[in-house]
Amino acid sequence: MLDASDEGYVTEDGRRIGGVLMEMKNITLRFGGVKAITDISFDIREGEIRAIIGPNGAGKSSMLNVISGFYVPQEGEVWYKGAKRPPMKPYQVAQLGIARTFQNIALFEGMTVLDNVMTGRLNYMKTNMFQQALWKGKAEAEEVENREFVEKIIDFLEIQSIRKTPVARLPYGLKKRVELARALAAEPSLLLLDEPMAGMNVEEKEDMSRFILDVNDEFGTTIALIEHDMGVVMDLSDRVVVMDYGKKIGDGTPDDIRSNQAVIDAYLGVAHD
Amino acid sequence: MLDAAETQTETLLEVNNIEVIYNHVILVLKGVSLKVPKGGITALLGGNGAGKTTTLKAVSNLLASERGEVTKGSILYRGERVQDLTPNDLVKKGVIQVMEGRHCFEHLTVEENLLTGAYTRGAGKAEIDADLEMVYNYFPRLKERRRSQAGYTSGGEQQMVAIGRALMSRPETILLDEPSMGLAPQLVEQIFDIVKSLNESEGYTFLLAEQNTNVALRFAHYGYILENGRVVMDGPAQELRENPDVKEFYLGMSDEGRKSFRDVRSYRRRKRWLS
Amino acid sequence: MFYREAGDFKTSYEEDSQTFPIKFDRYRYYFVLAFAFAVVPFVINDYWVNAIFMPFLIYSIAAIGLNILVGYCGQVSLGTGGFMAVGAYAVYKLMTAFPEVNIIFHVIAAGGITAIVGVLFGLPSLRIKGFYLAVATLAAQFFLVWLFNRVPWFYNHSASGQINAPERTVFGVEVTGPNTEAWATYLFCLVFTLICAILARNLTRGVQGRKWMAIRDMDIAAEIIGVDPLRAKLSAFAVSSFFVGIAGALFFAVYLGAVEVGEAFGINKSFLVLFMVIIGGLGSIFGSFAGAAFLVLLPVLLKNTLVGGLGWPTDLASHLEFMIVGALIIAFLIAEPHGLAQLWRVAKEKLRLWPFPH
Amino acid sequence: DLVFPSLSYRTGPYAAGGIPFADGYADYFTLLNERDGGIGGEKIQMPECETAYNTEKGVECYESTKGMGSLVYQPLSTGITYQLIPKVTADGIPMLTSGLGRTSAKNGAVFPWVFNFPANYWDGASVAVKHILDQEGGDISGKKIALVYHNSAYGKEPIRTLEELSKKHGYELSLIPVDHPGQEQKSQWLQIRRDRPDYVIMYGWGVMNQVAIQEAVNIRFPMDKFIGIWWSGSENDVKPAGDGANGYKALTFHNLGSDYPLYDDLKAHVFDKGLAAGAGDQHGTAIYNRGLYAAMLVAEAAKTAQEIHGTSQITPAMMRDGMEALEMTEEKMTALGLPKFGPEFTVSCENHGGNGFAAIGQWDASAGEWKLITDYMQSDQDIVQPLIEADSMAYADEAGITPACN
Amino acid sequence: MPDQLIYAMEVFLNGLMAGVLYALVALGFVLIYKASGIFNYAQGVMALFAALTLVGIMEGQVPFSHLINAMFGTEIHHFGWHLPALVSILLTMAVMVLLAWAVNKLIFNHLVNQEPIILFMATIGLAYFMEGFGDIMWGADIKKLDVGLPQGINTAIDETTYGWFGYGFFIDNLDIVATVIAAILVIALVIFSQYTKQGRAMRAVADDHQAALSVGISLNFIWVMVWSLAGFVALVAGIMWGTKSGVQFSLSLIALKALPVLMLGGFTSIPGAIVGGLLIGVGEKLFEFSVGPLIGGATENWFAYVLALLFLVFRPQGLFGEKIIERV
Ligand SMILES: Nc1ncnc2c1ncn2[C@@H]1O[C@H](COP(=O)(O)OP(=O)(O)OP(=O)(O)O)[C@@H](O)[C@H]1O
Ligand SMILES: Nc1ncnc2c1ncn2[C@@H]1O[C@H](COP(=O)(O)OP(=O)(O)OP(=O)(O)O)[C@@H](O)[C@H]1O
Ligand SMILES: [Mg+2]
Ligand SMILES: [Mg+2]
Repeated sequence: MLDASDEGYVTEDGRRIGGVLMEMKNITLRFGGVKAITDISFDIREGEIRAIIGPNGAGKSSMLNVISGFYVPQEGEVWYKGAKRPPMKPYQVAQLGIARTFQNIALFEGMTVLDNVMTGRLNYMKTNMFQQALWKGKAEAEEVENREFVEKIIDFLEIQSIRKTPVARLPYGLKKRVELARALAAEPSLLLLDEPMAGMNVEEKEDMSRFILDVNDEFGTTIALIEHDMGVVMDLSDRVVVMDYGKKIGDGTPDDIRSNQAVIDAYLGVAHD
Repeated sequence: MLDAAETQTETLLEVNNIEVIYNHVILVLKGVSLKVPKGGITALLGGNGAGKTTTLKAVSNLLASERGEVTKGSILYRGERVQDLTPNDLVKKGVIQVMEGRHCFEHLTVEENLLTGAYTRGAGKAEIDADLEMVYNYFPRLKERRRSQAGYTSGGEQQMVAIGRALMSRPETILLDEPSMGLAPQLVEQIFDIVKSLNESEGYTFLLAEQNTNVALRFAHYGYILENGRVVMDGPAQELRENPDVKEFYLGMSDEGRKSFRDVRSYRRRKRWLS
Repeated sequence: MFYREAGDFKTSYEEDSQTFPIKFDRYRYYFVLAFAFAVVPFVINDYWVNAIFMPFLIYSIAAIGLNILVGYCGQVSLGTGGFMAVGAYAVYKLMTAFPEVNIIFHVIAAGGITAIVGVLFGLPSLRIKGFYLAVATLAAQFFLVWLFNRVPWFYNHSASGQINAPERTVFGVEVTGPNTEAWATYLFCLVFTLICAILARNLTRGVQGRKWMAIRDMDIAAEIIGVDPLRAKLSAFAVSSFFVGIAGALFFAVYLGAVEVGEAFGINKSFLVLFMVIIGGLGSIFGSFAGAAFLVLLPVLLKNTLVGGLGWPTDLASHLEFMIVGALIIAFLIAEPHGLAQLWRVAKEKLRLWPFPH
Repeated sequence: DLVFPSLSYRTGPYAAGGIPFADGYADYFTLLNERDGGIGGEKIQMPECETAYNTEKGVECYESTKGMGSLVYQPLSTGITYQLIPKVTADGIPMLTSGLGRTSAKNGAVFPWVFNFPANYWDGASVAVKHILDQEGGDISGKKIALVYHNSAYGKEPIRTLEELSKKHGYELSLIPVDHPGQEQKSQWLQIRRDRPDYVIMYGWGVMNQVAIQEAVNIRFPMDKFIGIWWSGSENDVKPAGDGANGYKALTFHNLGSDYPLYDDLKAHVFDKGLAAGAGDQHGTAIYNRGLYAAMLVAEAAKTAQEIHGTSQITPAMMRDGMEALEMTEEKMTALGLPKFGPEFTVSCENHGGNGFAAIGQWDASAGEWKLITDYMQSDQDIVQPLIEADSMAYADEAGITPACN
Repeated sequence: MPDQLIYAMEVFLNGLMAGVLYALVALGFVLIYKASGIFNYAQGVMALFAALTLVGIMEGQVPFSHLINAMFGTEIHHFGWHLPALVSILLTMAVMVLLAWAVNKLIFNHLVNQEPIILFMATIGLAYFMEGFGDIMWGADIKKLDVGLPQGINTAIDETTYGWFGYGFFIDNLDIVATVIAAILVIALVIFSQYTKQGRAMRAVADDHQAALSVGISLNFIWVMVWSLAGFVALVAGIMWGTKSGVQFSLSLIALKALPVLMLGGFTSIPGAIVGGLLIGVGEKLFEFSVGPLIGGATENWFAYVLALLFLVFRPQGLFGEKIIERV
């Protein structure tokens, strides 16, 4: 186990991980009779890439939903930036600087890629409706300013050529990338990724990995990710939480997890190389 | 298991040089041909947007509902032209598709979802119950969730429902579109094991579109690689696995074995056979 | 290749986000404007104004308003007739209460009042979605009509329960009342329509429009990325009702001149405007115009050909008109579910590629 | 040529009323053309325009026909009438709204271009009450009268009059509105069943009429105490209720049935030549007769105009003069082949609405026909006239009109 | 018992009956919505069309006679026969099946997989078309419809209640018949949709057109079946309402009475249509009875909607409607 002291730790490849950014304390979530999450606690540290893994239906996505405020757990507390987060609506959570992508792509199908990514900047655009209606002046200036930022993200994720394409027409992999772009546009301090690499081939996974690492590196964004590709998880993440049937069955560095018998039984099947 | 030599057996499904256009303007498939031998597992590989799903939908005649159409070429099943059939005729002929992205009936329970799979069968209740039991055997998780609405099940559970539903129709040929997407590793293995065992014991034929090239090539007999709406390479799975390009771009292996995803940060432009 | 956008590069983001990024389109737009302002007023007569232009312009405003709600924000509303009635009665009360104030302000204020009413009836949209919401908005429709019919204060206690537009002028030219000139009412409506269209365009191209569209496309995801659904929906209701209210005010004051609420603003009106929006194209300002033109012009055209041209009995003709309109709606939907605007877009795309098929 | 456009509605929710009227209106003019070669030697043109009872279409129809030199409009819709009042006033084309439209337009000093002879809604209400008075031997104090009305401007017309009359005669009035279209009237008729009013007066239109009569039959309300306005008195309204509707009464300002010499002419010159308007299956019905009657009034006014101005080629303004000088006498009607077809009346600038005579018709279910059971009675002018005065003056104020008769 | 209470009871009972009649119309909506996610605006017009056809067949009207006469100057109107009600109903049913088939062949087959609002719009087009078509085919005049259903006050109930309260309740015989028919219909339809293979397929289609196709469900077959069923329901509703008010254009407006019922009961629930109908019927009648006189009456039109709306705020999918699944 790592020494998870308040000051953080240093990873194998020499990155400094900071203090606790978000902490889940004894979260329990039920849907009628179904217990999706049972008494789970873990933390996410600043600058860290934190993976959540587990069999299907283990409650991983539900956990992300709890973090982003979409599900309200019956029990437990969410601590963010050192304070207990009061009950809030998802959009308020987003305003705290938490952005995410979705397991089943949730892009706005009726808009172009550019507009989709621009929605990521919503919380930075403050003109009111009257200024909007007049357009010239404040609204336009703000639009241009944010557009510049978005263009940077678009460059970064190499989706320049599809800027004006309606997202409905894009193949799956590109959609995932656009979704990431939208999340990044919000300049989040915590980025939640739900299976960002599902449905991709190795090469695309490599691209995606590169983006994730770069985001983490360049912007210092903290990332929590769910992924089923063990290769990716083990290579990218600093620490891993393992869930099974709503319970936490492991938490630690990839190496710890690899050799954790409970995890092997419940999830990996065979010891992963 | 069939090996390369035996694929000379009867060709069940034959796609000849088809072109597909969406919305009258977007040309997606630019001449795709492939053959699916009876009793074999044929893999269709390729990156995002290569046209795998489109090819499968062209075969199962689901394109019309997406405003797409096959404008050229022909599709033969057992030597018979099937382009003009309705999807349900095709299911009656024994071809069923498991669609990409699950597509469960959200408001139906898991069990009802499975039962819709048996829609085209005239089988009696006992027989269908037996098949239901078989599916539950394959996917015990579904048995636990049988009474809940499919819309509320997790991604992986939905994938199981979709596959189970297809099995319920007792097909001859299954078109599987990305069965491994979003599944936990053991489940992926398990699903491919199921594919294999169905193939071997029941003689089901599979045409399988997959991103997870690694697994796909392990289980398939023959593979086609699609890029940008064209078949750029095909061959017995064994050979494809050995091919250095495939190794690098689809299996993520370099000469030193598996690369770490951390090491890809240095820029690297991909090589394309065609674009 | 008839239609080219190649070579039309943008060097700044302002240029890139303008309404008609393609030069050809921009010129066509200026041309249409110039024609509408400088030529039409001199050649039209009563018939053209009262039977075609005025309904077209006014319905365009209503359609733009409804399009914001349905097409951009995804909240289907069948209360348009009721909201138009609010605009009409508001402008009537204002006109009679403050005769010295210019009617332009009355019309705008009527829009404002309608916006407030719209927000009230939009409140349930936070919980109620889809067709449930559509049907729920009928409550507004029926309640408002009942209210205006019921409470004599709204129609200044007139014996008949009808409201009549008194005479009002703009720059000394009469725009309401019996003695108006065709060109004056036409220009009056045209200016309102144009301004409304520009405002709507501005609102929909920026951050506000994106919020609405996000809610429309996937409300949950929108909320999770930071859109406050209540505010987004209510603002759509407000803006939409504002336009609809203006349309209602003009409809009563300038176009019909006398109105009975149940007849002029009944449920049929709600459906009519919704048809315009869907046929024209959801989420398209241009579509609102196209839809309004389609449903205003088509019946007149059909009637004139069938009765005037072919000499059919009027009842056969109007039954046939129903059939043709219905069949055309279906045919358009099958050809292009996303409305006339999209049909136009696809046609352009094809033109651009012409003569190559793809 | 003389142009008399017909803004008709043969479709939509009120088609059942619109069709017979339009047929009658057209057939009468066709007869004049065929038999007499028009009016005063001028052929009649009758462009028909479908309004579907919709005000906007009405406006479109008005605009599209007014350029043809139309002499008079007859829209058969209160909504369209209100629309057209300012327009005809500005354009100088007369409009006739017999038994409908804006009641206070009777005051020609305020509404120079609008005519509503021979009777209006307020006359109707008054005559109904008069009939009730007759039935009750002249004393109805303490009796209960319920008004079932179409919840629209039209339906609300009689309320003021009935209220005034109740003050005078001491009956108790209860108001029972029915919303458009009026397919469900359970609550209204349960209320009537509970309250047991002595009489029910109905101002209905469209499907509301049939349902009301059916419900009245269902609750066994005595049919002879149920009186409809003329728009609630067609065959269509009573037939669906079958025998139960026997004895139902309705007001009318013209006679019923087809037992007139004119019908022989119609048969000879129009029906048998295959020139009948519409499907030709409405002849002799109450509303068809109303169409005939309206056309007859228009034609007589045109003749009067031709006489006044000494020209057969009259303009709308001359037509107006003709209407304002119109005099309907029994001789005239007999000469036209329509003896006793309508009340006698004269029009003047102060009085654009005739003398407010109406009669009561009664439905005979076994014979399947309407029969007039009273003579034409005049409405209570003491009550109606001041109301008209007040309302028209209010309009004049609002619209800035100085009432004047030259 | 105080009079007011007795009256209220009568109003209550009549509200129930009226509710059943609304529910009959609502059922047609539910069927089609359930099987295709189509909000069928044309349901009211279908009821009108069914009733027109029924009368036309019964009375031996020549279809399109007006058109034929106008074109060829002929004078044909009637075949001169008079068919028994039952035969005519069966023939009308056949026409409705034909209509269902045509509607699918010509419209909805081309709109598979489109958004609900587009489908909704298509049904509006259909409504326009059928309105004109029905009028041209059978004429726009009012027709009396009598298939031999009893009508008028039920004397047995009147007398019994008179014996109890000294005030006889008014219950319309027609309403009693409607209630019986509606009950049978609802039970049959519930069994059909929940427990049969076709019913399950129907619900599957509603969820996902493409997936339904992929498992071999023939959209065409399901839709023709469902539209036929809806046509049948429309015919029943048309008979009931037509008997009440004659067959004419306004019959199509009964759809407006069915909408709040749908909201309240849930668009997808067959029993919901009945329960919703009863609630709306009772609610609006009682409101009109108690509050109506205070605020000027004629409240029924909006009250039904407002009641449904208030209700929805607490249960957005209606009483029995399928919960709107919200997941990410
Ligand atoms: N309905 C549609 N309309 C327009 N274009 C489409 C449509 N469906 C797919 N396409 C386009 O067709 C191309 C091929 O898509 P397809 O879904 O067949 O790819 P795929 O190989 O299955 O990719 P993936 O691995 O991402 O599923 C893509 O570029 C996509 O944008
Ligand atoms: N809104 C809901 N209502 C009812 N049950 C739910 C709901 N959301 C999730 N569940 C249930 O909770 C369990 C956990 O679901 P979750 O989506 O979190 O799984 P997961 O770990 O993300 O699985 P996968 O890897 O397959 O995506 C599942 O059994 C699911 O059916
Ligand atoms: Mg998940
Ligand atoms: Mg695919």
